[in-house]
Amino acid sequence: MLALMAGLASAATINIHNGGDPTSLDPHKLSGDWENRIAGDIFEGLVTEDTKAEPIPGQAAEWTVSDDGLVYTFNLRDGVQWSDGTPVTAHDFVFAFQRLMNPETAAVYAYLQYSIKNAEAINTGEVAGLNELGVKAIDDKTVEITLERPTPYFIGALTHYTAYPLPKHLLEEVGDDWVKIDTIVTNGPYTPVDWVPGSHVTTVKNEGYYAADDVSIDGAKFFVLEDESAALKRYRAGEFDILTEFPTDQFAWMEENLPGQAQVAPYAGLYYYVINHNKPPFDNADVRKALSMSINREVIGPQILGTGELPAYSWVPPGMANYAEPYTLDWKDMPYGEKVAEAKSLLASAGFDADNPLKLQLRYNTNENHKRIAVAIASMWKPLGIDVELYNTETKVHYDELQRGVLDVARAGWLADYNDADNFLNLLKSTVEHNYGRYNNPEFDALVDKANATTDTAERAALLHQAEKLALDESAAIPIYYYLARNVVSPRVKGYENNAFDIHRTRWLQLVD
Amino acid sequence: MIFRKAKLAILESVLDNGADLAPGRSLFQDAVARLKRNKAAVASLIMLVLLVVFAIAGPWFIPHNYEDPDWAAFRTPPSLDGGHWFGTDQNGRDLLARTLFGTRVSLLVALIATVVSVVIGVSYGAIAGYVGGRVDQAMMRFVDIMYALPYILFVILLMVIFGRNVFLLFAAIGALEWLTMARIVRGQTLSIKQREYIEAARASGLGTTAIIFRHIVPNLVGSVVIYATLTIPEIVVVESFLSYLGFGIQEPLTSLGTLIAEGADVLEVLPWLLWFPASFLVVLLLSLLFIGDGLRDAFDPRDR
Amino acid sequence: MLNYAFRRLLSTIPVLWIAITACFFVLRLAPGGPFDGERPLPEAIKQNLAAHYNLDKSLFEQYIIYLGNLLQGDLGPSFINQDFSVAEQLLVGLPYTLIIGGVAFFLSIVLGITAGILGSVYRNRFPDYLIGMVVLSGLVLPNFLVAPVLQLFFGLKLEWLPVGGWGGGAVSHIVLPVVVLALPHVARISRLTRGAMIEVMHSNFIRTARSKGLGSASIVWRHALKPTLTPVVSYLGPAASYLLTGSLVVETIFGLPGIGRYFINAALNRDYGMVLGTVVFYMILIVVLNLIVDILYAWLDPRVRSR
Amino acid sequence: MMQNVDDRVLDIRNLHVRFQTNDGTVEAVRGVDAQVSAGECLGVVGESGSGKSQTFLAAMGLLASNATVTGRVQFQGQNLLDLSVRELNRIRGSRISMIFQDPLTALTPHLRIGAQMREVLQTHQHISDRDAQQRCLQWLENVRIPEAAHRLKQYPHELSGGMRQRVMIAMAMLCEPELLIADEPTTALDVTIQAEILDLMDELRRDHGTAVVLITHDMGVVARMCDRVQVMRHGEYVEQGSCEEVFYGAQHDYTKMLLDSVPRIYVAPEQIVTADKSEADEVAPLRQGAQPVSPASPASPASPASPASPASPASPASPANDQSVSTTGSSNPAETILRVRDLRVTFPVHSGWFARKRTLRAVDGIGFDLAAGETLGIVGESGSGKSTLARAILQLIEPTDGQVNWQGKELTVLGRRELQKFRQNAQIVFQDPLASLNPSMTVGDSMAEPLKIFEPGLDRQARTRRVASMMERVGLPYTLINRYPHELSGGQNQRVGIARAMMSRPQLLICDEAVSALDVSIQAQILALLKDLQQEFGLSLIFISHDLSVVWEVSSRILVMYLGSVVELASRDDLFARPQHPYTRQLVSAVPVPDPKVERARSRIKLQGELASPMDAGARLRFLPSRRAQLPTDHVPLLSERFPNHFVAEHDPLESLLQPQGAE
Repeated sequence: MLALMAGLASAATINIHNGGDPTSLDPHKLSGDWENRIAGDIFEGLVTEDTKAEPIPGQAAEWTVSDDGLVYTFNLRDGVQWSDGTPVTAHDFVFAFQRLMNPETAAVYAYLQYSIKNAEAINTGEVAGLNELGVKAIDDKTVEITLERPTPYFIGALTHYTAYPLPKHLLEEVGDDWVKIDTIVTNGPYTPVDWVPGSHVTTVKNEGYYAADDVSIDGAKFFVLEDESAALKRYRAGEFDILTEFPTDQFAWMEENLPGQAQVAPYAGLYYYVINHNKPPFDNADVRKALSMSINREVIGPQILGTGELPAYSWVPPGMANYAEPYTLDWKDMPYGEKVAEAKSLLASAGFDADNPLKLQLRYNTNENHKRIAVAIASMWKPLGIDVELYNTETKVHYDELQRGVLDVARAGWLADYNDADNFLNLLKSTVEHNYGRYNNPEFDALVDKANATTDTAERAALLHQAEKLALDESAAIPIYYYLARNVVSPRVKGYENNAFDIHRTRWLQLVD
Repeated sequence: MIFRKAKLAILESVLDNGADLAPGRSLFQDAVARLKRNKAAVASLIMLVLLVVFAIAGPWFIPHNYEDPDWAAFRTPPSLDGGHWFGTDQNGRDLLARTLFGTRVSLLVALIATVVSVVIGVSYGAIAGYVGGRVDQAMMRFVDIMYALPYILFVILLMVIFGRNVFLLFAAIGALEWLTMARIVRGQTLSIKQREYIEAARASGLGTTAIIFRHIVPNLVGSVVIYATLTIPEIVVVESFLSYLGFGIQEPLTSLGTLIAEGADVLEVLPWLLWFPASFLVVLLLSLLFIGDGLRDAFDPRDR
Repeated sequence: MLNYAFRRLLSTIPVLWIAITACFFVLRLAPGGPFDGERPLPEAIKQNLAAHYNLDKSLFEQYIIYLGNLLQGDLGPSFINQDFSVAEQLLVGLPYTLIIGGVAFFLSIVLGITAGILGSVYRNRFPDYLIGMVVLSGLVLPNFLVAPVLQLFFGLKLEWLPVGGWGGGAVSHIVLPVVVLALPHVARISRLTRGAMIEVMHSNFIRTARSKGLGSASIVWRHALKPTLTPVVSYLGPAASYLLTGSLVVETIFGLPGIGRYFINAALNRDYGMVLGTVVFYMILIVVLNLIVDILYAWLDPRVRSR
Repeated sequence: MMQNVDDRVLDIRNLHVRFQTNDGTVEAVRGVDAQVSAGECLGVVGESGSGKSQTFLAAMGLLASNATVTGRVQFQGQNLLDLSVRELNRIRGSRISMIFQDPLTALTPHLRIGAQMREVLQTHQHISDRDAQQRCLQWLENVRIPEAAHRLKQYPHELSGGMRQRVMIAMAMLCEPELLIADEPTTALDVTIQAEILDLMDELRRDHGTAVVLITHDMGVVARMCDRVQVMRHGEYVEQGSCEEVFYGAQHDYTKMLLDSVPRIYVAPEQIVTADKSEADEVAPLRQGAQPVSPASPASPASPASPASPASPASPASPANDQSVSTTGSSNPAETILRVRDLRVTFPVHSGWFARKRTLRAVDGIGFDLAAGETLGIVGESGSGKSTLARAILQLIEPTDGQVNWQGKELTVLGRRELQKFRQNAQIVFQDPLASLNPSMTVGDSMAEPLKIFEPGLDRQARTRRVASMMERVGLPYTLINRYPHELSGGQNQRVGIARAMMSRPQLLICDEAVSALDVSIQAQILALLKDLQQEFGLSLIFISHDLSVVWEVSSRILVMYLGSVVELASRDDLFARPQHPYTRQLVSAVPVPDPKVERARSRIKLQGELASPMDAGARLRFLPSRRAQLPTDHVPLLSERFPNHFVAEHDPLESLLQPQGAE
């Protein structure tokens, strides 16, 4: 009897290794993909993701877009409700967006929805009235969102947790405490029931969810475990069903011993090095090009990491929506020996040789893979007569210093927030904080701005492509490889599909024995 | 007068006059001689010396250095013909070279941190012990306070805050260990201070500084040496603990702790990355422990 | 005794204060802030956050606010686990840390003392050497090496024990973490015990006991054990401290919640409130433990009692 | 005295004890035979390292594990060496028991006295808790421990040294063993307590017919207690026989030397100068036993004879005292080199952080004069403040109050430089010869150190020459110059200590228990050396010891200390011929004399109670109970000159002190 119950329980609950501890269950306080895994299971926006992470109707049954692409009108599904039985209304969405933009909320990711009218102004305090925000409730079932400018990826952005509704009735009653595990109500397929910081978050199926009948798994447990080798051991012991990350060294071993379980899929993300454009000699394009050319990208994925990440010679990863093939560096296919030779001559022309070596500090944040890549690249640069000092700091320090411009060459990475090339090209705009290298080319900025103001998708893509070429030819930064999503999925789990955003909502999965 | 000279002469015969003018052996030399008779300690000492010589001189005799990759050999298992006797790591670097280098760094960390702890501990303890009174009470109260702090947390904080500075690492670990050293030295100083030869020195008009340096410090050597040898393994372990947390030595330098922490992650797939550095660490620590034990027995020859 | 305990606790208040002050300011000296991350925040949002957490005030004001709150027993908010205050989070982690640490502590003492006594009784004979080897391995193998090896062996090869996790506190889940945590302390305590016991067995009162015709069991238990324990007890304070900090590694590798992990994550994430909270918590714990050690001393040695 | 073989309790034949040490095999006992019969007391005498303790520890199976024992130890038909530990345990503690030298360390510190005693009974006899308790109580009363029932609940550290040794004896006697082995049972005790313990043991032997083996280095103790004596040296017996045979007809040179070396107090009848007849009878205790009567003590403290008597004998207010001191030792006042007046040293004693501070008055108003070339002996039991006095005189401890005047200069106000000059003139020799030398310096360096300070002009060679000549002078072979202290014997080290003190050619040498740690033969040599040096250099000596006979040996005048103050000060012969103060008389009567006939004929003055703690202010009035009610508790009994140059502190008559005092 007991064994039977245990069997039932385990069959119905999926154990997911989720890496870090979530900051909060409040969608306005999140910033990481591990938090998204939980938030996306317990909340649902107007739009949600399917198994391929493509946007599909969520709480909204359908929507219309005005011809100028500025006004979106959403009609809520019938019967959508919070887990306490209260119906989800348009006012919950208005409330949520207003709270998101309210400076007092200090929402970390508010800027993702800056395409909404007055959003940025309200969030930065330029406009005081929250009602000025371009999100309105026409009636209980209709939400109208007005944008600043046409945004081709806006529907995609609405899948993001910043666009989730909040239970207005609850927040007005208990304020910020609404998110405590005993109080919280959610509108997603699941609802959280237990949270032990440093251990796990447990969710159970939300029976009031409109598609509850199609949800197969009864609950999920998201485990906190930073140590990936330990996580893999627990997976092998059957304690986890899904690993959301694995040690790259074990890939070959898993291919052999756990065939088909280790999933490696292209991910809309770029691993790159930034170079300080404000500091000589790195302001010299030849020096930057030499650094970029002499990196043997083909070695890194298969050899250094062991998971076969593809070398990156473009700034925008392949396969982004609203974009054609990204621009590829023209020297991509040159034999490595020639690349090195040219890099040497470029350096020589910039005045560096064996007697006058180029000295640089290569910064990376503490992580086994970052370290290995930095070590490998340093030894690739060494034959050029470059004297590399490896400098590793923990993540907080790394990004703090990068933002303050304290760097020669430094590791960075970007995972797409939404499916659009703009999300990557934006990184090199002179006005953006995360342009760590301070690449500053007005022509580039103008091209990107112009593209974003264009409603025609093809024309926009062409403009963005132009901008990408411009930046890459100037070696604005050094793309190294495209990220791969690395997951390990037990054969027990069905319905799991790899996708470019590495989003796998539990509602689509099934567990079999 | 009961005693007459004649009787004295008889008594003198009882005195053992057999000693020659050869230089005598101090307690320290005696202890060393006793140590030499301790087989485990001698074997450990030989082991340690071999390890040190190997770590220092070894890199000249192996074909690879610790930082340059062999682009043709990533993650190769140990083999005699490939030239990578201990295999290579994920960056294609020779593990033998890295292990030797790591041993060097670990020993260096241990040495410097020990010196830091000895210098602080001995001066602090000797001053507190000899000056005594309120000064002693205040100084020891401070040590008690420091003891009550979860000190390793502060070291971690320091490492977090000031980054991976090797010298800070040395100083922080040394500062971690000086408390016990200070306590031991103070205890010894208190007991030495009670000794009559200190009073004799004072009765001879010797000044405080001279007493501390001529009469107290030389007699602390035994306990300091013993405790220092026992400190070294502890420091190597602390260093590897910090390495595990990611606060160790900066790449491409390495230490045994760093190598083991990295190797432990891949112990199934690239086992040599763990077992070679781990064996070095075990041999190193065991030797140090046995030497420490031997020294303790040698200086304190009560039958243990 | 109560009076003594009270005075003792009272005298740690300045210590706590100094440590908190030092931590508070040193933490703020650290580069990086709680809201730096892979994705940089726009300046406006950073300002919103700073205002939200009083971080826009002067450092000294923040310090006064913190101390004020602390005096009222409020450890403040955590920046990283925002749904829990620092105090709430510590309370969540406390049972785990205490259970793992406490069991390990108990195990170290029992096993360590037993091994030490056996070692001294069978001195320089086979059992002594066997114990010595096991004990030495505990001393020289770092716990981040022992833990994965044990996981692999007992969890995956033999499938006797779960590899990690809390499992609702089931004994099988606790075994490996406790063993890993306890191993070095078993080693140290057994070495201390063995040495102390050998020394005590050479003392005059043991000779007296033998001359009275007592059997060896009676001599060891009645006469030798308590004096032997004195040096062991003096190690318990540091041991507790090491156990708490060692729990960090064990908690990370076995995926257990607990204060050690909170601390390191908080330190890395610049979660100022959480770091300070952990430090305060640890110090109070260690102060209390040291007090217990002092009381144990008095129990062991009547001479201390009458002083 | 023939022994009947059947009476033999213990019969040791050809016993060998060898120790395996790191430095090779050491043979501690080389073929020893010994027999003890019921009711007999066998004395085993020898100096340290002679193997006397090892012999009997081996018999009891109590040696360390690195010892090998061969031979035969026959105890009532069984060879103890053949027995298993289990079998041996049935005998140990029940049929043979043992008491040890240091009663503090020999009792388990964390067990109550009662528990330690009961376990003996419970191990050997199946006996109920109640009966065991009863027996323990009975035995504590048998060894005359006051408040026995309370003692059972106390821990060893809460008892005084004498009390602890009584407990040891009671514990050893619990099962009424056939044989009691006492290993230096009184060495760690003061002489007055030693006397009581010895009496007690003697009594027990007679009452219970227990055979006793008394291991000791003290010939006086042997003379007092033993029927037969075995003299041991280097692990062998050099001589054995009845007590009388050994003492009066020693054959072996070593025995003779041993007996010769023992300092003995000898007071010739003609030296006994008496003020009146009754005194004369009373003060010849060594000859004919003390008659504890002092009916009309002329300067009885109770009498108003010295109403204004100052606190110290030499306070300026008392010209009589000044005169008396300066005329002592047939020297004129000009020759007085050291003048001590009303010297006090107190220590604050903290017990706990907030507890009230108490004051320990270690030296409490002492005054005396010392003439050039004179030897002043200072006697007192442990805790009487002798050593503190020595250090205060040398300014090694800052006196709390009073004056120390060196050749007209007030030391307490001297600056560093002048103090340095004084230090050159006044040196000290310590008790523990090994501890008084820096173990990390060669003895040559230790001896040269004072030269470096006082004669910085000397070069290395000159220093070495001076050291060499001093070594020769103190009887050290020059070859030892590069040796370290631990390589030398105790006697040699003490010679080094003396040489070092003599390097600066001092005028005053203070010997603080300088021979107490040495074997009796070495002790004699060192005493002879000191006397030689004194003659040669015209030294003044202050000779401090707890051992009355040693002080008698070297001193011309003797000062008796009790709890930091002087109870009696007189010339040596005067003091021994007519001791006045009850404490002095007790002390004198308690000293064992190495002569069996004399020793056994003596009777002793036994005062109630033991030496009290210097912390206890009221203890100073122990000899003045009649006035305890009137006087302030910190009153220091006043000195008065009862005979010319013979000062005595006020006290009650001895007879009244001998009355049992209920409450104590």
